[in-house]
Amino acid sequence: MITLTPKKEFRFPVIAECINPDIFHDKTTKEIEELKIWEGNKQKMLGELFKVEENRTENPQEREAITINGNLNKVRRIGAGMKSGEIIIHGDVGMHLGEEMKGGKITVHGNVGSWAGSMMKSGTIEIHGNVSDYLGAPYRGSIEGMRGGKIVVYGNVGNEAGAYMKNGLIKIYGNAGQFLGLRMRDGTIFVEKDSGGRAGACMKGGKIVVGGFLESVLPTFTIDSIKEKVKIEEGETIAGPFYLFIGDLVENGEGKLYLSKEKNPHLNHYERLL
Amino acid sequence: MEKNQKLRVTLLTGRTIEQGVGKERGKSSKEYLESVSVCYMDPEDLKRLGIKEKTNIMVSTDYGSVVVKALKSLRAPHPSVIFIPYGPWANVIVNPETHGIGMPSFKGIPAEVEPAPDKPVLSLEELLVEQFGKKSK
Amino acid sequence: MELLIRNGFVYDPINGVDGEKMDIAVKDGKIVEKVNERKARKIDAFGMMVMPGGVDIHCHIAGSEVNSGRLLRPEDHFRDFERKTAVTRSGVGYSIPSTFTTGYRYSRMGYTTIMNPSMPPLEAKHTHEELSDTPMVDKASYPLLGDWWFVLEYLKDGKIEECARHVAWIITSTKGYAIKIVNAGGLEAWGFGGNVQSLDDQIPCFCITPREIIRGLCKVNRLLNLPHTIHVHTNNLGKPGNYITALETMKCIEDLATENKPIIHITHCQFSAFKGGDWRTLESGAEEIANYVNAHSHVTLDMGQVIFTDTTTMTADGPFQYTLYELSGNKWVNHDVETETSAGIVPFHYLRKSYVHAIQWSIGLELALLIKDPWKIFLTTDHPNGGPFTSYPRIIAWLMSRKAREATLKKINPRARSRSLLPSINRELSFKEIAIMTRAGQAKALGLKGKGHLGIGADADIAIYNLNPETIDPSKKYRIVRKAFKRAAYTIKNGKIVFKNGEIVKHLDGATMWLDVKVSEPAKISEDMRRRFREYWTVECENYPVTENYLEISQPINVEAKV
Amino acid sequence: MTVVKAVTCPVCGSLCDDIELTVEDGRIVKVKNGCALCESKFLGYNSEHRLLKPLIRKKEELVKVSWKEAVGRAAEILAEANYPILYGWSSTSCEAISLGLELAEEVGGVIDNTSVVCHGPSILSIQEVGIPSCTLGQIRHRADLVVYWGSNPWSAHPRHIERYTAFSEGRFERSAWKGYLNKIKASIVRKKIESAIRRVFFKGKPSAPSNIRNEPPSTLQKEGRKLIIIDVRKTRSAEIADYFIQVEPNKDYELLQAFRALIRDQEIDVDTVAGVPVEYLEEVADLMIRCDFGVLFFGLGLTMSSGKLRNIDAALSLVRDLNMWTKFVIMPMRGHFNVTGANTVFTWQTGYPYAVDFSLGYPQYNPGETSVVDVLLRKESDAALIIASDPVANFPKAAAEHLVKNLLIVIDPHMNATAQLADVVLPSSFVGIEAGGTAYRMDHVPLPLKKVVDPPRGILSDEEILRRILAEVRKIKKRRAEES
Repeated sequence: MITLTPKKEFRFPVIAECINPDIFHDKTTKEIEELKIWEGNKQKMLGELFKVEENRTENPQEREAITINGNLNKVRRIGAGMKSGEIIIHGDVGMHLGEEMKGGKITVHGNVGSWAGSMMKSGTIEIHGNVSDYLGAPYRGSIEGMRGGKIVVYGNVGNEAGAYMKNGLIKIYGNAGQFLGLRMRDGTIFVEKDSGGRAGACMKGGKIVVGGFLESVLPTFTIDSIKEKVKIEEGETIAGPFYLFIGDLVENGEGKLYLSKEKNPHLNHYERLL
Repeated sequence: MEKNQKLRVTLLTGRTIEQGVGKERGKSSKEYLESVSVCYMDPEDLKRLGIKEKTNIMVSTDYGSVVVKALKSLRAPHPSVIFIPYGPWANVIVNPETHGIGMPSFKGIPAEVEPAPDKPVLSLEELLVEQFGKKSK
Repeated sequence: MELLIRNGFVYDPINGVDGEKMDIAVKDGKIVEKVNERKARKIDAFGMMVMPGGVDIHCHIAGSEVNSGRLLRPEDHFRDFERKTAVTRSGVGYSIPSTFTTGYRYSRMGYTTIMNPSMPPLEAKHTHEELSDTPMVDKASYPLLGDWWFVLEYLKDGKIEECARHVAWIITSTKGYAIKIVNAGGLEAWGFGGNVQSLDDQIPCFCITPREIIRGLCKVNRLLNLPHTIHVHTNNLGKPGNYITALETMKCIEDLATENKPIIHITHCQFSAFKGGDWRTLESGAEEIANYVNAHSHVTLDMGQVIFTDTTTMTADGPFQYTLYELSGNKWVNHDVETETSAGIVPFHYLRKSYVHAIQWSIGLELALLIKDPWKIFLTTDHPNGGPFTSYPRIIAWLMSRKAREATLKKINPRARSRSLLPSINRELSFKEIAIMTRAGQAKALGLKGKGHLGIGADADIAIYNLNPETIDPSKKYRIVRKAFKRAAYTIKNGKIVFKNGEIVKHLDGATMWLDVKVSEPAKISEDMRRRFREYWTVECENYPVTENYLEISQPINVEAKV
Repeated sequence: MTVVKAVTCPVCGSLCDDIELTVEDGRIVKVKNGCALCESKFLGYNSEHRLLKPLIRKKEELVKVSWKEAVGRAAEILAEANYPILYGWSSTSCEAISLGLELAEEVGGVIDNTSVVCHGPSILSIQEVGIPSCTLGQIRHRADLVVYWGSNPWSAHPRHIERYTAFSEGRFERSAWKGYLNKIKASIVRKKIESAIRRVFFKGKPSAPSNIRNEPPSTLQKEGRKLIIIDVRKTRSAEIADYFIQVEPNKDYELLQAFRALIRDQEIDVDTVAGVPVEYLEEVADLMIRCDFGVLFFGLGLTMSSGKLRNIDAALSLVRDLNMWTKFVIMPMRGHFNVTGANTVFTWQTGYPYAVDFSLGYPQYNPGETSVVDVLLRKESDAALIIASDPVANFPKAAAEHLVKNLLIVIDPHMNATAQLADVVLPSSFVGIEAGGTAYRMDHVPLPLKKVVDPPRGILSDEEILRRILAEVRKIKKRRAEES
């Protein structure tokens, strides 16, 4: 197991896509220390910015794991593109965590910057803290959203979580910002608490479940029915009742938006249409 | 009419022709500074605050407070919507959050207005000192 | 500076040199008879191929539509970037590279002259600003004139000479090189969301037909004595059945031809060679077009080859681009330009497994192989419409090797494969023919005297490829051919080595060529013209022309008109 | 006395190029054809706030120094920075912007232009949806339906309506100016009658005018050009419109999406959207479908209010969808005279229109990450060059706070809030008055900027200042490379 500890409080952005189990794999501590990393506009070696320690272990799974302790909120692109292995972070971490991830697992005990799990294809990201905007969303101009894998957030998330999602699962046990599941096509997003406005805007398919309050439903969604329960994933079903809205009409969408009936009494005027 | 000492409003910021004209004269010009340290309000809202036009008011948001001069809006009615032209005064109280898109929130910010007849509208220099302190290296 | 390239196999079709081993001497940026052997810098080209620098007759590399494409597609370039080096600027690539990167990547392939085919006159300054920032190559641009109100009005009234004078004025004012016609009349109709369907449709509000525009401008081109022909993007481009329109377009000016000289260039012909009633029944019209072209000498074409990749389509053909948006559902940019033209942009992914795309791929190659005379058809992708210019080496491989074609044929949509004419074509082009299709023929069609050949006095724009024609069999070793054309051993521009060992070694600004068309009675900026200016455009006539300071290196070419 | 014709006005994105200036003894004394903003600039630019000497901060005070010293200090700051920002660019020439990009690349900095705080969100949405647009002349010739949404041209682009849209004369559409005059006359008469009635019958206060529940007037069905304004408050522009729709603050997105549904004839479950009855919206949607050529101009009212880029996303989608039925185009109302040029030059050199980060030696772009406000809010930069902009006056306090902690270089003709807090101040000439160049109109039409008069003695152009800094930075880097 490799443990990394920042040697200082970073002031400039640190671009660290080299922190990736696939890259660390089969490298000696010295080789890891020599990996290229950027701090601001200067290229450095990983060892200049992080203390690298190797804890020998025979357990092959543990051997592949990278643990990072400390404040990494300036450190971007950790685990980007990773295919296997595990990263465990104790502390806050910067943008693009696990971007284009294809496998493995990242666990963060702290808050995470924007574009976590952006364009993710497979694997798991578990965040015990809050996440900024664009969780699992694609890069600017791209429609390649999350295609698979699972993101679990125990805190709150910012705007546009799950934008352009094509498959996979995002579970948020806190609140979500605006435009949750924007333009999603398939997959599932579950928010246990409240959602900001415009949830499901322009969605074409997929499922959004909000267990808490949603200020208003977009006028381009129509009420379909009231459901007693809704399935989140294999083996997990949440009890309702839920208002089920279908939309977004403007995209001729057939996305499903489930909203807790109990937490959204202001929507009961829709019931007259049922 | 009941007179509230505090009024909950929505703050908009934006361009005015006066601010535009002033800006071209120079950002230290009197025209510019006078055109941006004001707040346009619905006359009914002024009444609700119990103040006359040209009284100083304090506008507060989650991000700060600033004293500006209240002016009667010529384009009423727009109850509970106030307007401050772009400039150093407005920026004390706008929402810096960009939500990952690079752009702070300059319009539609929840705010509170209260009369502040005894507090002065600061000059640009005073405002800069108040907000940023003296520049020293 | 003197330079001597020794012992290379030289391909210089214009001067009748076909792979002979000889030396090429260079002095002060020109090819010369000989240089001082002791003083000159020497390149040992033994076992390599020496050709004139590549010439591209049609590639969208600069100007408002190209740049809108760049702006539209961060996702196209964020993974393909070029770092700054000691001599080069940084940039981004893939289908619409930034300007510096465009220049470097052309240079890497041994190209030295490129033609930007679509310049809205009102926005010509923009095109020239970008061209000036495109290093390593000489370049020129064609103003879009087929829907310009002045042209429509003069031609409607039969005032050919008056029309010619104004065309001369606008070519010179916009620092342009040739008359570009895109979907004649269709773009004006697109102003209100319409289009034209045939050469004889009336253009709304202007009482004139596409046929009259094409014929009129063809006559104008002759009157003005321009070095290139009219450069035509046909009506109905991209629609099933449009090979008929392409044939009619070529036929409609047949009677104007003299001396067996080309008078029309049909560009990216692949997109105009669709047979069939709809997309489902689409098939190749390449054979019909090739038959016509083989029997006539007034036409040149370029391929507009499709590559299976993600790219960005961009043309001045607004209605066509809208159709493409409807077909693909991809993001869409439209940009109509007052009194002149329009433009559209849609990202597009050509898929091997798509029937239509595979047919398109086949059509481009069929055209190039079925047209017998390589001086009549040139290698292009209509960059970036069929694919980025960086894929030219793959096309060279397909043209030179039946085996290469078969390798791709195996992977394409089976129905398209069964309809493709390619399995029946055995022709494999020689290096000489490739040299014609990628430089000599293009330069000749463009009327560029100093380009596309290595004769005495020619510009010393030279490409050296690491290929030995005596030992390589391109038919079998097409991968090696592809690799060699992808990265020249040396690229020499203006007599200076600019690219070698896989790196740009010198950043060099190329010239912008433009026509200074002299007419006996130039169109004057009269009060009447001023008035029309105010009515037609939203800028003052003083601010309309492109002044020479917009050209990093200005290279005017004098043209004596016959009017 | 000389008269200079066809001058391009360096104020707003309309870039009117028909200005006539009278110059006497090297001073502009008269402005013809310009609006109030234009006149104010040409007549008032050379005010007492003009900077006339380079300044450097020494012991808290800004003191006058030579150009050599000031440029040397600026170059040193940039060459030594680990993450510098170079910001502004929208009020200078494309030629200067081009040099700025070269400088940013050389020093490995983040270069950003003011679109980040105006139409940045519009660009982000264009990158997702595209944009059906055109040049302004196309609108002048053809548009019979003109909509301004969240934009107040009367104040921000005063000649826009008369030069390019509702009140301009085109080949296929005439100006609506006469109709407007008649309407004004009628409204004056109506107001007189109303006030007389009030005086006679009520003697009380006037009843509240009913703008918010403003029904579409029958004149909306008339032939010829129609002007619709949609905004959260009744601006001056709204007063000249054929129809004004007042939208609840922060509800533009809902209204736009509702229009998208209505033009497809889809039923909506609710009766009002954003405070406007759906039946009124249906009428407007109908008008949009039936027009021959429609245009939607949008301003910061859309980009800055809740939803930001998604408001634009919806507007672009609405207009794109309308092209199924008719010709419809859309255009952002760009503010600074060359903000479009800044986007344009940035894009052709780097592939990206703003917020470009060169710290890794190649262009990277991701607004929210590489945009200047975010860099400042995260307190990541250590030096800043500000040109032709005043971020201390324009940025939210939290961003400006970190900016003034940076080593700060300002290039500007005037003393402004940012310059007051700078470490190096480099006085420049006014582009488009004292220096030439190129600017791009909001519709991407490039226009030449003229040098009409000489700058004050010893004042350099933005271009020249940047060229000198760049040369100095290269010298420093070369020296450093030789030392190591």
